[in-house]
Amino acid sequence: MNETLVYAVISLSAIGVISAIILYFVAQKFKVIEDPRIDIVADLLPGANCGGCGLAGCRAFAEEIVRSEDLSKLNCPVSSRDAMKQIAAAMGLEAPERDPMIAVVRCSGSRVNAPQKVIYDGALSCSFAHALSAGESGCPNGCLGLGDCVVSCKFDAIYMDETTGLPVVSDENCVACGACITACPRSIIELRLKGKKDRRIFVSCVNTEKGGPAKKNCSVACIGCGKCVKECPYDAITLVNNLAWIDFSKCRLCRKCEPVCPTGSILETNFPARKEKPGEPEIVAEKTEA
Amino acid sequence: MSQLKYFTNGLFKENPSFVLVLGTCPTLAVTTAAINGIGMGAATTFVLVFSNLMIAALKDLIPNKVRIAAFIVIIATFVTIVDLVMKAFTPDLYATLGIFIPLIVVNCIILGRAEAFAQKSNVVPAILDGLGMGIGFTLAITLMGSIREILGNGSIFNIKLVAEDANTILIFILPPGAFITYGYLIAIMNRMKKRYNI
Amino acid sequence: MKTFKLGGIHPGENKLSAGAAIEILPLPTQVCIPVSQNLGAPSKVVVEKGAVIRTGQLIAKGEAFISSNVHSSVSGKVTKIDSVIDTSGYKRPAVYIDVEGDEWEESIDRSQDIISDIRLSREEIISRLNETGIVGLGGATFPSHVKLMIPEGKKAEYLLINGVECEPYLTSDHRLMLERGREMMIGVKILMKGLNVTKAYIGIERNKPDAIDHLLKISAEFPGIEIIPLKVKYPQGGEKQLIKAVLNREVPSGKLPIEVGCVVNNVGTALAVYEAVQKNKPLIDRVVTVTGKSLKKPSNLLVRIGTPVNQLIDFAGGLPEDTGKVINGGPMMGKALTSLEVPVVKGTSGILILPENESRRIPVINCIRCARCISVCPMGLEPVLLAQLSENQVYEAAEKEHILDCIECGSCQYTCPAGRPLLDYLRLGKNKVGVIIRNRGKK
Amino acid sequence: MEIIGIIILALLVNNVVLAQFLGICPFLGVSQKVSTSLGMGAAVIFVMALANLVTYLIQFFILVPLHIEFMQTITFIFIIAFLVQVVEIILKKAAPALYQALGIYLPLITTNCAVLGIAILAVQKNYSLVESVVYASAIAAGFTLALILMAGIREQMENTGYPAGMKGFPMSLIIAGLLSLAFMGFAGLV
Amino acid sequence: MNLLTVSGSPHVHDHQNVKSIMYGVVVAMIPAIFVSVYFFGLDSARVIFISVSACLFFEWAIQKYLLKGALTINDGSALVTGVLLAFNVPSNLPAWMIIVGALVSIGIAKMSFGGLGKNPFNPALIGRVFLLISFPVQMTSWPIPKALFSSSVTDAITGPTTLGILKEGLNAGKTVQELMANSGFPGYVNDMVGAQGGSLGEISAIALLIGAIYMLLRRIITWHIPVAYAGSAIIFSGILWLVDPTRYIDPAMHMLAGGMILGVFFMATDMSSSPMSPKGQIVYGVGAGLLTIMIRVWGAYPEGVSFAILIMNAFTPLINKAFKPRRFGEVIIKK
Amino acid sequence: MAKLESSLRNMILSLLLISLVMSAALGFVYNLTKDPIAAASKAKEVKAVKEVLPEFDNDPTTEIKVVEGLTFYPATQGGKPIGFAVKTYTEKGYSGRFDLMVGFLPDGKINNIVVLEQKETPGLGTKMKEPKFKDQFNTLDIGSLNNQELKVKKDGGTIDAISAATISSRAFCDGVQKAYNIYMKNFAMNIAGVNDSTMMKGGKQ
Ligand SMILES: Cc1cc2nc3c(=O)[nH]c(=O)nc-3n(C[C@H](O)[C@H](O)[C@H](O)COP(=O)(O)O)c2cc1C
Ligand SMILES: Cc1cc2nc3c(=O)[nH]c(=O)nc-3n(C[C@H](O)[C@H](O)[C@H](O)COP(=O)(O)O)c2cc1C
Ligand SMILES: Cc1cc2nc3c(=O)[nH]c(=O)nc-3n(C[C@H](O)[C@H](O)[C@H](O)COP(=O)(O)O)c2cc1C
Ligand SMILES: Cc1cc2nc3c(=O)[nH]c(=O)nc-3n(C[C@H](O)[C@H](O)[C@H](O)CO)c2cc1C
Ligand code: SF4
Ligand code: SF4
Ligand code: SF4
Ligand code: SF4
Ligand code: FES
Repeated sequence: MNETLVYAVISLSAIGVISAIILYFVAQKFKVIEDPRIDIVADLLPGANCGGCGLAGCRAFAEEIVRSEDLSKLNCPVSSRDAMKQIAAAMGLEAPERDPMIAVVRCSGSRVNAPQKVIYDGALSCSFAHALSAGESGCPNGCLGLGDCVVSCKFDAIYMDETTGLPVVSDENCVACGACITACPRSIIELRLKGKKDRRIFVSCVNTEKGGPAKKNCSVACIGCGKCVKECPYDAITLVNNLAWIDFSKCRLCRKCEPVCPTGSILETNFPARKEKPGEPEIVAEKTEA
Repeated sequence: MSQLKYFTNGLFKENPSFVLVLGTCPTLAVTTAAINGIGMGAATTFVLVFSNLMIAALKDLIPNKVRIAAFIVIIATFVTIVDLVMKAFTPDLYATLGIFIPLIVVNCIILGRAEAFAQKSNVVPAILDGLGMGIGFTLAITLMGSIREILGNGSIFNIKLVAEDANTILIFILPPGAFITYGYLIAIMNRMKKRYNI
Repeated sequence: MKTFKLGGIHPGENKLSAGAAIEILPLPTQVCIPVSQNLGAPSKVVVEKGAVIRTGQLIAKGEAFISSNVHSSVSGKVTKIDSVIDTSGYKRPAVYIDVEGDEWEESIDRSQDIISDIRLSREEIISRLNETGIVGLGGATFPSHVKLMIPEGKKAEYLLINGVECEPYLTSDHRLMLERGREMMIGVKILMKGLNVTKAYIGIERNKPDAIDHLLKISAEFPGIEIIPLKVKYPQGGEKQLIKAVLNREVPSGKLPIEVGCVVNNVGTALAVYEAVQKNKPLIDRVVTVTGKSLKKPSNLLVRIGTPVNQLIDFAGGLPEDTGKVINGGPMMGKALTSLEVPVVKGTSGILILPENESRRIPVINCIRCARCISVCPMGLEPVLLAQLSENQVYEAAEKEHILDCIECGSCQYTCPAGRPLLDYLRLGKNKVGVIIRNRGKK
Repeated sequence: MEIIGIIILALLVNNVVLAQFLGICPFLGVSQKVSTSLGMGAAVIFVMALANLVTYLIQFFILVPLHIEFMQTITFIFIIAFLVQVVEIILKKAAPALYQALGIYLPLITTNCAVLGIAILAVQKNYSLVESVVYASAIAAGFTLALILMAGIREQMENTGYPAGMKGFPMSLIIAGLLSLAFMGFAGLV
Repeated sequence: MNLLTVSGSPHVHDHQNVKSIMYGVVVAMIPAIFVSVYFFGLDSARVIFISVSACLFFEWAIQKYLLKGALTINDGSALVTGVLLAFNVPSNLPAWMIIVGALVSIGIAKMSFGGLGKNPFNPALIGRVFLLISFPVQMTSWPIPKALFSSSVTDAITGPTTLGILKEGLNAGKTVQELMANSGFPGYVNDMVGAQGGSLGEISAIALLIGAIYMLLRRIITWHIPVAYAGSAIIFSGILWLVDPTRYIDPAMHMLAGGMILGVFFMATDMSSSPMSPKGQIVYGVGAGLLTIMIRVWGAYPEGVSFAILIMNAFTPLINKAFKPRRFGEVIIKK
Repeated sequence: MAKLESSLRNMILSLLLISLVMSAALGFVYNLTKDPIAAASKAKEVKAVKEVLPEFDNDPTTEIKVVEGLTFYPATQGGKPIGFAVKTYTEKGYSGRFDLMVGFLPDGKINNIVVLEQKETPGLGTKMKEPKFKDQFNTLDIGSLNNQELKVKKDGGTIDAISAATISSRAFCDGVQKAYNIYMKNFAMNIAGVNDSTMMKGGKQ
């Protein structure tokens, strides 16, 4: 044993012990009580800070969960169900069951279906074009195609289809945060049940004009004729303001309504191909969801 | 082998320099020449492996509140050992790496790995992780060093590639060159990652 | 020469119709009168389909505090009560009337005599303006009687009459001052009485020397009214800029002119006030400039409210071949029309037809941070920053940078060498910030 | 005069971040917003000055007399970590407002290699106690300066937009490179 | 009838656009180009040509292959950068170094940030400083221009710049007066017309001033930055000069020698990298003026303009944040 | 095994234990490396001395004399002094201080120089290590220069400065000059080959 060794051991141990003691007492004296579960929950959240939950970021969401001890009113749309279950477990609570949803674009007014009426020459923003009421097609409700929804999506789940000029939602990426719905000035996007194997049926139109003017602007507009309403065996379809809407909680994907629509404004996704009935125009081909 | 992925993880997918962007100071500071990269990398790898090992082994003996303090003592010990050994046996290399050897202590990679990995796992994965991270770091800074040495000094591993008095782009071995090289390297890595979907 | 200091631009004036005397447009066969023509709450329709009505008869009643009456501009039969896409671009409820003859309400004095003594009291003036549906004709169509009701605790010191007409191309105010100056001056007197002030200034830019001379000449008859020639600079017609130019007073950010003791009215409004008070005539027609470089006959027309725009254009020589854009209003602040069927409303000061080659904006490229937009902004804002914030949807930050101060004059976008759609984004941002503030109020 | 020289040298000529490559991680990490970078800067100035004071005393009253200079690294880092933690705990309780503003950056400082690096360098440079503390404060101020400049530029880039491929670290590093290039102009001032 | 176009107001536009502004700057630089060709011969034309073509090429290539955005090389900004880069190097710089400089200017300083208007630093100056630090020998050996009115170009001989002579001499303990009395010293008149060693665009104060006046008249630049910059430099150097005229150069010489005029009117006014509000521009100008003199007097380099401008570029976003334009109605007027 | 909880006792014990073990390990390694470190630094010195002087057979590091802050290493061959190596420094470098080892022959002429510690800019100031620059000094007799002063050509001297690194070159001259001055003053060199022993004793410690 030589001197240096002894000094080294003593001094470091002394520093270690003294610091540990000071630290302990300081920690005792200056203790701030903060629920440790906040950190646990925050760790489990995705940290995207997207605001989809309606709160100011993930940390706020964690604090809210811990404060309210109630998960039923709080929901992070981004977290997987597993993550929510984990959070619930950490909190000792039940996670509310929730069927997965997805954003759906309810407009098929591509250039072909809804011909150009005026030239728009302004900021590339749907909100602005909407404020000018200047959809190039003339449909006062239709998609403006300037992509506010695309910009708003934090998950790269919407992109513009170059040929149709309409936004397309990706089945894989969309987490149903609803940002695009808020972004769209024309309320075209709707959250609907994701559906088994991503199968969905919906009216791809939001035009509330009467049949005549609607049809004048766009060949695939819903004209409010009500044929689908009559056809639906489950009363899932309602007609309000000349516009049909399929209630996804009632719809059983029987596919009866789609063929009767005279304008082809009902859209099906990811179903196996129907047997082709001769003579029926293939309108859906214009827009197929990815 | 599943254990192997702890090792390969650090090489590319979670490369500490290019992907995690930790330990940036030595990455920028010592990479004026390729050889420094290897020296610094070796030293860091040594510390990483042994501190990961120690921490994984002792993790249950350390109360949470003094966790960081304990980690730091452990890391600092190995760093000092490296410091002393290099001083004794590779004095020339030691002279060039200078202050950055003691600073391995605060190299974010090491404490980061201690916190994020070693603390939660067993000894073998911890060693493999340390080794992978260390080698990943070594590769990265050697690459940086090579680029900067070639552009700035016209040589690699001290072998002159251009005529003795040819003009080289000096700035690459000066601080701005370090930042710029590093910036574009990360950009290229990101692009490659995207392209090849790694 | 008086003018405002901060910012401003001088676009090509192009006052093509400055020499064209006001002509009366023949009655159309059908009019469509939107019933919500003023800033504020919409009015309630009081006639029914099939009703036969007279010119000047009330067809919609303003019920809220800030709203105003609408009168029929023609006589004939109400054919339907539906909606119309008006100049604002939105669908609005409207009354369609098929014109039959031109039978006026008897209470209206249709003689040409100029009546100069003001018999009504202040209160009577205010209720008369309310009854006759007078709104500001300078653009904002704010109900005029509301302007005369000074809020508690405030006091008006001066009336400012806006004869600036700083928008290029437009000449309706110019012609009006020149041809109906005397009546207009009486209108000013009435407004002064309504406001209980003794001093009024009429600000006119120097590019209307004949109007200035004319008014100077007759102003001797109207003590208390002073004519102020102003340097030509856009947007001097903005009320805050006008007050600054004439009185060197600055309306504080977010406040109204009354804060500095001023009320601003347009010359056309003054004339309408004269007609309403002295002749009991509701606001059923107005002077509209129809102009454009390729137009055969740029004109100033006295038009009944509700006349479709294409009739005005036909009268002025028909729609030119090379038309690319038709604007309701001037080139700086007007709105591009999507259809030529829209009716003339109380706020329509001009119809401008731009040829194809002038109707497109210059290509948009990156902002070069040249700060021209900043230097021309009459409100001292940073349009480039505000537009970026709005484009990036950080509206809270935009609010902190005072986006709501923007008067939408368009100077910034006019001057931007990179062709950035600054005002588009500013409008969007203002809109969103407005919503945010309203929601905040709710909470 | 000597002191002024030390300050200029530490602040501008040999800026920690831009010329000496210390504290790069927080420099890249906490420079997104000017407001946060100010908070971080203030915290770093405080901790660095305090740390240098303590490490100076340890060096010359414990390590040197006992001839255990080789323990420098381990004792210094230990002391720094300890100090940071104590400051954090105390601030949280005693001045919650200040904690909200600065406290969140404190844990980041432990792994800021500038703190340890400067403590070691100050000892190497044979500064007196006062000089050492001044030196550390000036270095920390230099750190703050670089941080704020960086944050200003990054904030602007956020507004104007930039190529997607440069997002994040590449952008920050290029800006740092150009800043460092500009700072070379201070060469030789002292 | 054509389809009607709709857009928000305004519907008319000023006649100036980015292209006309940029070409305006090029026009303003023509006198200086002539002077440099006169004094340095075809060498300087060679440098300008290489620099401009390299800048245009890199701008094009990066936009086409890396950014994959719209091609905007004909907006003139790369042309301006090219000429200004050439203006900032000696006329005998090897071609490959000029190309490296152009790559740095356009590739690193401009396109990395997204191109026109997004660069926080002045691209030409980044290029120049990069070269200066990388190739100190080549970047600091300036061909001596031929004497005024003589016909031959003495391109082989290199020598120091006016500021170089002064700095070197002062460091060696000589006084300003001794140095200025020396026969090799260019003097005020030569500095004015351009018969001095230096980078090829900076030598003639008169030619640059003509261009500056053109830019001011066409409103390509405003007076704020130049006046603040030159003013603060004159005042600061004037104070030093009054304190000790033997050790400090007089303000007139500071203005005429080196890149002061070029920097003040052409480089500090670069829009992308300078503050936007008039107040901010004045702060920026004053800062640059002080830094220039500080670096010239106490720094390692004889010339401080480039560094001073780059350093102030770094402060620009902060200045923009701190010095907002005066808003209308900001001061609540109590009547 | 569960993690120990954070009680005072556990905290202290755990930290104490770790500190103890670690410092002991450190002390151990320190003891192991102490001698090699000393040897390494001595080897470096000896190597430098060897490089700057002709062959010698004594161990100059044991006979060092420190005068005015410079370290002098006397070298002898068979007892006969063959020169001094001087460890000198300058503060005037581009990045501050750097150290040189200068070998003087008994007659005051320079035999050779090596650069020890330096922080000059790579590629610029570091060129002083290259023979092209430093060999200019070999066999140079400062005493025969103008004012016995070593200067770069720019300052009216004889040394070709490294291009773009005049500052480093000047500093280099400064370091050598300092060594020369102190050497001449204190070791009263007999230039014409006077008695060796006086020379050896000359140093005033
Ligand atoms: C940018 C701008 C320009 C304006 N230009 C004019 C104008 O030239 N003439 C005018 O009478 N009103 C103009 N106005 C409207 C005035 O600000 C103000 O609203 C009007 O003069 C009030 O009078 P009124 O209520 O009688 O319409 C302008 C407004 C803005 C924002
Ligand atoms: C070498 C050179 C090339 C030019 N090329 C163009 C060009 O391609 N397009 C252009 O608009 N102006 C170009 N100009 C500038 C114009 O001649 C004119 O000066 C500039 O457009 C300013 O005009 P304005 O004030 O009418 O806008 C060039 C000028 C020079 C010196
Ligand atoms: C980054 C940088 C590093 C430099 N390093 C050195 C150096 O190590 N030694 C030196 O003498 N000059 C160095 N200089 C150059 C000096 O600032 C100065 O310009 C030069 O010494 C003047 O000498 P000259 O007359 O030989 O050109 C450096 C310059 C820069 C920009
Ligand atoms: C007045 C003025 C000065 C300019 N100065 C420079 C300059 O110094 N350096 C440069 O690279 N570009 C300059 N430019 C061109 C342009 O602004 C530059 O390429 C942008 O910085 C690129 O985004 C200037 C342009 C103008 C209008
Ligand atoms: S598509 Fe819409 S709902 Fe889906 S993730 Fe994107 S923004 Fe959210
Ligand atoms: S769906 Fe709505 S937000 Fe998306 S492009 Fe169409 S109009 Fe715009
Ligand atoms: S539109 Fe608004 S921001 Fe633009 S100049 Fe006018 S007031 Fe300023
Ligand atoms: S005028 Fe246009 S280019 Fe200039 S700063 Fe404003 S937005 Fe940018
Ligand atoms: S390595 Fe220096 S701060 Fe991370």
